[in-house]
Amino acid sequence: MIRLQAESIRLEDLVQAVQDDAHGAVAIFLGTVRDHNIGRKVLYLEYEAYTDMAVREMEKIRDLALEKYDVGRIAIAHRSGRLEIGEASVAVVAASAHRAAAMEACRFAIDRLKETVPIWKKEFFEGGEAWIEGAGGPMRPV
Amino acid sequence: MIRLQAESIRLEDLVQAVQDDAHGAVAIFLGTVRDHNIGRKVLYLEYEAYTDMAVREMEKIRDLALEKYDVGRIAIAHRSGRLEIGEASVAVVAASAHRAAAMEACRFAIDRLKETVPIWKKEFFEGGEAWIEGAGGPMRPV
Amino acid sequence: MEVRFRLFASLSEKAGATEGTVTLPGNATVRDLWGELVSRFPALADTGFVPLVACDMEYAGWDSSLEDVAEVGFLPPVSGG
Amino acid sequence: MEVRFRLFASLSEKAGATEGTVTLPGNATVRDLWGELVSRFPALADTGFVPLVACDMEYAGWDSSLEDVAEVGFLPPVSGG
Repeated sequence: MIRLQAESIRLEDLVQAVQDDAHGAVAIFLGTVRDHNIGRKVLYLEYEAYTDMAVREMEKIRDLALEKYDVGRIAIAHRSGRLEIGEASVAVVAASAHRAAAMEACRFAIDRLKETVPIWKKEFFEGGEAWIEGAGGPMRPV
Repeated sequence: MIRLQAESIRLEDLVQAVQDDAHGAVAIFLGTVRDHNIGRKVLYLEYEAYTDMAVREMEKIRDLALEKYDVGRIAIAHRSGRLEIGEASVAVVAASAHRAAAMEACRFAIDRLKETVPIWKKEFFEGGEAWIEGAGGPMRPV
Repeated sequence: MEVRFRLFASLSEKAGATEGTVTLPGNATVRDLWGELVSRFPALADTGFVPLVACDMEYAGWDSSLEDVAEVGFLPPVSGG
Repeated sequence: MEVRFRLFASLSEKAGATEGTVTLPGNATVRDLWGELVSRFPALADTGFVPLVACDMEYAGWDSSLEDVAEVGFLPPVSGG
């Protein structure tokens, strides 16, 4: 299950989507909106996405993780639009027969998501607003 | 939050217990009962614990993880009694400001739990039943 | 040939546009398209970073040919998650 | 001195007991307590593994003194999770 969604992320739905009786180890990463960043008090965030490409990139990450790690299923959900403090912006869930693979696949997927998936965060903080620009990772041309 | 409980593990409660606005990265490991093990069809499990010591050992793991990793809070829940296929037997949840620490703390805690917490699993499979005895880990005297 | 462009996040704010089309010679590259966009939206001359490029939603380089490419996206370094 | 013992999982099944008390000389060790338990519950002579030991709910060694110890647990290799 790959989702770029305006609605709240429901963790139970994602766990349901990946878990089955043969894959008992489930690793989850959940990113939620923090109330501070580089010393500023954050009020809320807005996420913009290159929608179709973002979904394709998330599908690629899932497929690559399934290839690299001995996992059964992977689900990735990312929010779009406005998010309040404490809300989940992203969730990655990986299920496998043994725990190491699930945890490694989960980590791989969230690390890669932050490098390749075309989504941008705008931070609205006390006294202003700013687009957050990532490091860009290995894909960034020089 | 450390719990050895006869009731179902509710993931949302654990996430609620560790997450706060300053610790936006939440790593979760969930172990659920698989329907097979070493080639046998598993029907259900029963967990026995040295209750008070198990809680103490889980508290130690939490404290050690808080010391070793830059995490805000950690919650651990383990079931006791009879578990059906698909039910969660264990959940470890770690929250931190940045994702690497949460994921590393989560992994540390589940790995250590499986080595040190005095809980035993009895497997009821087609045609018999058997106590599962762990590798014992580094604590095992020789 | 005619190519559709997409701008995102700070790039679309700077340009005051999210998308449009540009007509270019047949042997044009992504770099030529960008040059055209900088003429059209002078604020893009100073982005503060080298944009990422996607041709038909696949990451591509600045010297990629635009032949058979319908849409080119210019992306700030991503910050999802 | 009197020490309480606890047996778990396959050990309690073998012994047919989960707990009890044993009276031992003042300088006794965990090993002495185990020897006493094997006499009382001969099935414990063959456990298939070396039990883990906990003195007052802290992991301890087989040569640990039982002085000031109220409870000793003998544990199969754990299999929680």
